[in-house]
Amino acid sequence: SSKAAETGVGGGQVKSDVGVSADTITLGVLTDTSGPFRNLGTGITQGNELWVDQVNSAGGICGRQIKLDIADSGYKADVATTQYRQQQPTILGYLQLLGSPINAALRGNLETDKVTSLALSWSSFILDNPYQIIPGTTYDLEMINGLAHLQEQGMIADGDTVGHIYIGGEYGENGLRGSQYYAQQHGLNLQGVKVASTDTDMAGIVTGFRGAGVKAILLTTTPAQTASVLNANAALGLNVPVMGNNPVFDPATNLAGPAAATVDKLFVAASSVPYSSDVPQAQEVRKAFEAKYPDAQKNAGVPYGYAGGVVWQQILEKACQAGDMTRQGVHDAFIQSSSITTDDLVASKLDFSNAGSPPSRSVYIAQADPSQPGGLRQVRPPFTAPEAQSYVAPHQKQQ
Amino acid sequence: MTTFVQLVVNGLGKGAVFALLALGFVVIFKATGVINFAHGSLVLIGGYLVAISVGALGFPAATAIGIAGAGLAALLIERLLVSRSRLADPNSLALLTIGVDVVVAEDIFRRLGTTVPYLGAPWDAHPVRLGNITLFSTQLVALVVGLVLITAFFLAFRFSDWGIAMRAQAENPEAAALMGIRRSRVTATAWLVAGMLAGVAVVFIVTQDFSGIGLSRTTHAIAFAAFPAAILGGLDSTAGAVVGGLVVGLVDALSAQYVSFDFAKVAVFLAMLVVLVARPSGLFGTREVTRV
Amino acid sequence: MSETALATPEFSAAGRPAGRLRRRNWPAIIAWAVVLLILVLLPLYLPPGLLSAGQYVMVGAVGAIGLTLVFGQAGQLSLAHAFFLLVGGTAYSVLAGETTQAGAERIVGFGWPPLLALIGAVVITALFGLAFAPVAGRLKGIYLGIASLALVYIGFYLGRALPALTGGASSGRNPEPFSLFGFPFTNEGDIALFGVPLRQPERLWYLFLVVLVIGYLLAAGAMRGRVGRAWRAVRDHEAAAAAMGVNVLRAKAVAFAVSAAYAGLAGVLLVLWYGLLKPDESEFGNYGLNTSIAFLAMVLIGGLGSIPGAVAGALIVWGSQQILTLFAADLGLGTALSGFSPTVISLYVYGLAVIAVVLFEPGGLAAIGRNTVAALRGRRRSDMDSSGASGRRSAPPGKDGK
Amino acid sequence: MTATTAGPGTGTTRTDVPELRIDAVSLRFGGIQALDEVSFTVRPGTVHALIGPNGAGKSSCFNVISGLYRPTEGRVVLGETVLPELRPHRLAALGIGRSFQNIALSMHSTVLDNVMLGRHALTHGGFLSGGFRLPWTVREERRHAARAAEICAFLGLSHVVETPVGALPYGLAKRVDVARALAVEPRILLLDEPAAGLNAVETADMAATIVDLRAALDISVLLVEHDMGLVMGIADRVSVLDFGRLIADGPPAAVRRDPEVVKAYLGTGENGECPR
Amino acid sequence: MLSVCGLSVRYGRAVRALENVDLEVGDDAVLAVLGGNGAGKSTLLRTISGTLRLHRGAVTAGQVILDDQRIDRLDPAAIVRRGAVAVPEGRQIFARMSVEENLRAGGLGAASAAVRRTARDRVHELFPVLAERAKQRAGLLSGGEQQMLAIGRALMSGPRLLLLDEPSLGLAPQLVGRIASIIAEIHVQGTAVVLVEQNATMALQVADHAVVLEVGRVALTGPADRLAASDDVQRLYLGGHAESDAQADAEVRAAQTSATGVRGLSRWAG
Ligand SMILES: Nc1ncnc2c1ncn2[C@@H]1O[C@H](COP(=O)(O)OP(=O)(O)OP(=O)(O)O)[C@@H](O)[C@H]1O
Ligand SMILES: Nc1ncnc2c1ncn2[C@@H]1O[C@H](COP(=O)(O)OP(=O)(O)OP(=O)(O)O)[C@@H](O)[C@H]1O
Ligand SMILES: [Mg+2]
Ligand SMILES: [Mg+2]
Repeated sequence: SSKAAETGVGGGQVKSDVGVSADTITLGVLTDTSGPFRNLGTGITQGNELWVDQVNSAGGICGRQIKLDIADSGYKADVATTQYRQQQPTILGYLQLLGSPINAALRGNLETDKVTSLALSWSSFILDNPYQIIPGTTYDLEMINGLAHLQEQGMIADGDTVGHIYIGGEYGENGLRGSQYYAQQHGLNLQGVKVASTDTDMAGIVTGFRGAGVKAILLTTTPAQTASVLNANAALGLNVPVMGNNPVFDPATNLAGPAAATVDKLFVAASSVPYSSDVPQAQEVRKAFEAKYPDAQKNAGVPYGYAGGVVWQQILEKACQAGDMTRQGVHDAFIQSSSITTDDLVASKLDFSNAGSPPSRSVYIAQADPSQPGGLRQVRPPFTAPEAQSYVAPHQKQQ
Repeated sequence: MTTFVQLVVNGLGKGAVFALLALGFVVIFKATGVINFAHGSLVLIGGYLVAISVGALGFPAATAIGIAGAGLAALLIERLLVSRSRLADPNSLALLTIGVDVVVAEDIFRRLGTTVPYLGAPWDAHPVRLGNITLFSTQLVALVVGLVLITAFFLAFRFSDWGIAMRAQAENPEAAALMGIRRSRVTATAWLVAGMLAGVAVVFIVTQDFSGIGLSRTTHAIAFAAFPAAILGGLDSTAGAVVGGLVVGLVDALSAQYVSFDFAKVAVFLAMLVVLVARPSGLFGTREVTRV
Repeated sequence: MSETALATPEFSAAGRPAGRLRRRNWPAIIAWAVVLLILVLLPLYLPPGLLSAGQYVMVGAVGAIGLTLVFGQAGQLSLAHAFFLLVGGTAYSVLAGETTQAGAERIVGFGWPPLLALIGAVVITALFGLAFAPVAGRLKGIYLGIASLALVYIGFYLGRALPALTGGASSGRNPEPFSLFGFPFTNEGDIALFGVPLRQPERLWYLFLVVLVIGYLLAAGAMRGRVGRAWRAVRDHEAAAAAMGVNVLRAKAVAFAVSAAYAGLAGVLLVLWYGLLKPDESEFGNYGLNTSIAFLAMVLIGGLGSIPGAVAGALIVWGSQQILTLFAADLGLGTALSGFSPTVISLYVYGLAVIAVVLFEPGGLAAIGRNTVAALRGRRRSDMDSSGASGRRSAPPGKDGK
Repeated sequence: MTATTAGPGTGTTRTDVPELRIDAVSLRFGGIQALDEVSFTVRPGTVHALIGPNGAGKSSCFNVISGLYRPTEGRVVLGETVLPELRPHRLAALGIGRSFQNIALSMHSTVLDNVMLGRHALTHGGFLSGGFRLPWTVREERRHAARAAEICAFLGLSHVVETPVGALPYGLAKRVDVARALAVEPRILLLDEPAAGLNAVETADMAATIVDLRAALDISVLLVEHDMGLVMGIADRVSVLDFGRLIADGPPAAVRRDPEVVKAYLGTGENGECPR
Repeated sequence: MLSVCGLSVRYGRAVRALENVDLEVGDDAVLAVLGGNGAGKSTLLRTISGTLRLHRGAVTAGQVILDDQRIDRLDPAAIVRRGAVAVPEGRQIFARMSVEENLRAGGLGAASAAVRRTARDRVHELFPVLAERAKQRAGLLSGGEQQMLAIGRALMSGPRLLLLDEPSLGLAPQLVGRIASIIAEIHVQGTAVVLVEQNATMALQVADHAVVLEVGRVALTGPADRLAASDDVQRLYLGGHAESDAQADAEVRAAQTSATGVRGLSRWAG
């Protein structure tokens, strides 16, 4: 069948340079399986592998088998830098490049080396680099949609006070950009509190929120911080709804022990499906995952990792069709793609052709629910709030 | 006003746990002059033991195992490593504990894998309300346990030979040996005790009310956060550990609210700097004096 | 003071004599020349990963030399190294960079020539070190260590609070690539050595090597002479040092400033290595407690106060981690998904190396090196060395008829 | 040039040696009166001994002179200059060198390195000039190293110049301390118990050394010592402290007979005490 | 009570500090150890009290036997428990602790609280200044006061064998006499003493036996009075200590050396 695939390209030779040989395409995965995001990193990487299995057993892409070059950075930028320099000469692009500090550290290199990468750092701040491609929506839009959801559900109203806890850095500041935009549109009194990723005790902040009479708490935090907020929210008798970006929730942290008791106040806005989603493709992935990794943690990283593969697949096929599997060719294919689909694993079609603008503006809303595998229950199908449509991302060319 | 009082309550509650941690540093420093960078690991070991046994044995037994285990682990570190490098000076020994810490902590993280276990606690999730003020139950218990333990240590150091032997040993090992002080016994006891203190502290750290998260890297980081507390109070003073812990807890809570959360960690260190400039050996530490 | 020193004597450690009265040591000079030659030729043969790791080690070595000076020679424990790294990196980025508008943020830059910016950055960092002197002068030992640790947190805070300088924690800023009299240390232009094209990695390698060699010689030279003696005296006995004319406070301040300058230099190299300055993620980034502790480990593993030891320590601490991750697969060290990932294993190795050094040779690599050299020179020579102590005894005072 | 030519007040061939005046100095530590209105003068070119029972305040007096302690009252005057308080490092340049009662050397450094420290105030150059080994720095270093070696030779330390001080027996280490004080090129040399830990022969040797260097360099020596043989043998003048008070001040022969001194310090020979 | 047989000690690889040293201390004897700087006196005491290893020294041959048991492999604390207590070279008081606490530390090895109490009273009686200064930081005491504290501290545990390394160091003449009488008295009460001294006159007066070490070897040994009378000892160790001759002696020597110009040191020309 591989012969057939090759001849399928108008009989012409496929051009290639780095990472593509006659029979394999090598993609890099630079993830975190030992550091602070090891749960997520592990889940995504497992999702990546499920995709590779599936593609390879179906005959590969462009007549070539997919090979992954996986490295663990431990979320350390120095380690990642050297690993990148080692991986770079043999890979076509990155199927996964996890972590904001790492994406930031490699930003320049990716551009010089023309390494197209799926950057798992959902910040619209990085969209000025055409080689860092976000497969989904960004934190600012997650927040805008999340707030819109709360308001639609009647949990907040125009003029209310809302607290937002965010981590200093592009993750948190991108989320804050979203909530600020929404607050401005709706006259919300937004109380932002910047924290560091290593802070854990949020009781003081929630105490302050209680004093300020907030109606909802927004989170762009780590799962541990989320747990602390939820606990204080209950203990201090505040009991307001909590809306978070996609990384705020991790079943291993937020469903363990007593944390489970207070978790139901938490909503998550994300462009990728929760693990337990009833989207058909998500169910397929789940099946394959539980067969291959029966003991592994179940989290939203798994379908997302798989979705990343699906995105790459369409790009590679497009490049193959164009007969140019060089890095430049693949990159061109990427930035010309305006409607990549992921069988609903990601909330909408992805449009990579609009430089600086997030590829997607839709999210799923999920609510934390200990009874669900993966801990999140999808409570709303993909939607895009009007505010999300009108929002202009930092590097977006004004329409 | 309510907010302020609530913040003070939160701060003192956290401070009690910092004090317990700081006391762990103090005990070892007093006996050996060594800063134990592996305290975080001891905390983790205690926590890990509780986590794996709490399901089968219930909280009290598991806690006992955790405390004993952390103490034992500390003892092992002392017996197998510290006591064998008798020619090393305190600086090298501090480095040794860094090495131990890296290995032990990484190993525990690896064992934990993707789980973030809670240790369970009989008092979890039962905050006490006094009007508008919430007393987090963990912090109340920590305050009581902390005060009891620390008073006990204070008395022991003050009135028993153990305290004298420790200090003599820390200051001049050779002369202490010539006084018949059994180096191995004094240091071993200190490590054992410090380990057990770590085991006690972890039960409070790994709760909803304190770290908000199960046993994890964060637990380890919190042990480091007690450094400024120990220093501020004076590294060789039990009273200093208490005061240091409470000051750190309060400064943290209040500056987070009234300046910025971002600033809180800096505030703790700034408070420490101010104290150190005024009193170079901390609030209650023995002052360095030399003459010629 | 002298009592405790006597209790654990290790009488050949820091501050070896200047060899003033010795003749040139040819074997050592030849050995150094060979090492240098190897370092010059290495980039022609190394794969990119190792090339990068090597540069990283050189950055670490420059910083470690600074720490071994202030801690080993002047006796002042500093955990502020990560902070000075940040100051150096920031100062270079600001001095060499251009003023730009990044979103809402105006990023300030002076557009100096990179060499000037590098020197400026070192000077600025030294001034920061000097500014800490009033505190450093009052404190001792671990108290000083933790007090200096405060700087790390202050730096972290300022780094986020002053995005105009640092680019902010979100995106940081890209430093101007280095260039020397118009020669760029980037991929621009085609030059080659023995047919191997010299691109950015190779050029940076040589830049770092030159900086390291200069830093090394400077430190070694200064420690051999007046300044080194004064610092060691301050370390060993402040009152005696003062009585001999050493201004103790000034010596401490200068030591702190010099060490900060080295760290600042390392900070400049570090941003050049990354191509990025980003004052973020204290816990996992380059400007946090971990980095300060790694530097501490370097100088203690190397042997406190020893300059070659500091370089070797950097190789062990920063090098082993990089190299192990690179060769994990070849060494059969497990894979990323097994839990025993190479990153984790490299941490084990780091930890165990530290333990082994303290356990078996508290004097660090420097002591091992000295013993080896002594062994190489053979028994005859070592007997001669000891004749100092025993010679006197063969002619006790009073017997030689004085 | 023998010891006898440099009697009290005589033979001050070196005009640049000023007199050192301790002027009503008092020093208190909490309840302890370490010095109580102590006044005496070290005349140029003399060996002046300061003696007294343990804890009488001798070392404290040294520490006041060398600026390590700030006197509660009174002042110390060198020639015309009132010695600056609490700026101990300036005194070396003023020509005051001192040794310490308890060895205060860098144990890990070599003898020569320790002695070279004494040259600090006489030399120049900071981190950069030293680091780049600028020609003049190297030249200066060599010149002073030669002098340090000369001083070591004078004190019989030539064979150990490259030995770390920590490996020396006590007696030799004591000499290194004296050598270092001499390396300052002092006009006034303060020696705190230089003969402690030396046996009789070594003590005599130390006495000769002191006499020699005073004669050779024409400097004043202020000496604290418990060895009466040495003190009475070489001192031109003796001041006696007891509980911080000056109880006697005069030529050795007179002081030795002073009943108060005998009672407070020398002992009466009663109670089965051994003669010395 | 104590015998040292064929003892050789090295520091590091090269420094041979003791070579084949034999000596014997009877149950209630006082042994004086004399010798020049670096003869190995302190090394001998370190070996007996077990602290040699802390100085990177090692016993290469021979043994130390206390009450029929080898002690050269024991750690210092175990040796103290057998009743041998040392005042080390350089005092080594606990400078940061108070005088009182130093004494308490000394009493940790005592058999009972009663022993401790009597010992303390005795120490206070011997050195009244230690009682006056009970609360003072030991490191702030004067040199001689520190020396008294070091001796007092060793007496606190009521030792059976007292090892003194230069106890008279830094003490005023009056006190040197007192130390001598204390040693004599302790001796009478049944404590054996090994006394390393530079003050040979004093040492030979209180000792029954004496050894002279030279370059790590026993050069002379015998009853104290016989040694005191020996020419060598007179010349090498006693020469300057009879006060009356001291002055003349020193002056003569000074004149000699200056005259021969052996000790030339010219003034520094700058
Ligand atoms: N820094 C200080 N703090 C408190 N007391 C001190 C200090 N320095 C000295 N003293 C006290 O002052 C008195 C005088 O001490 P000093 O050292 O001057 O005595 P000294 O005459 O040198 O005695 P010695 O012959 O024993 O050395 C002593 O009682 C001592 O305890
Ligand atoms: N820690 C050490 N390391 C190396 N050599 C040492 C050490 N301690 C002593 N020595 C050497 O061992 C020899 C014996 O020294 P020791 O201290 O026993 O002499 P001592 O007789 O006590 O002299 P003093 O009268 O000066 O105290 C000397 O040559 C000395 O240099
Ligand atoms: Mg004195
Ligand atoms: Mg000795």
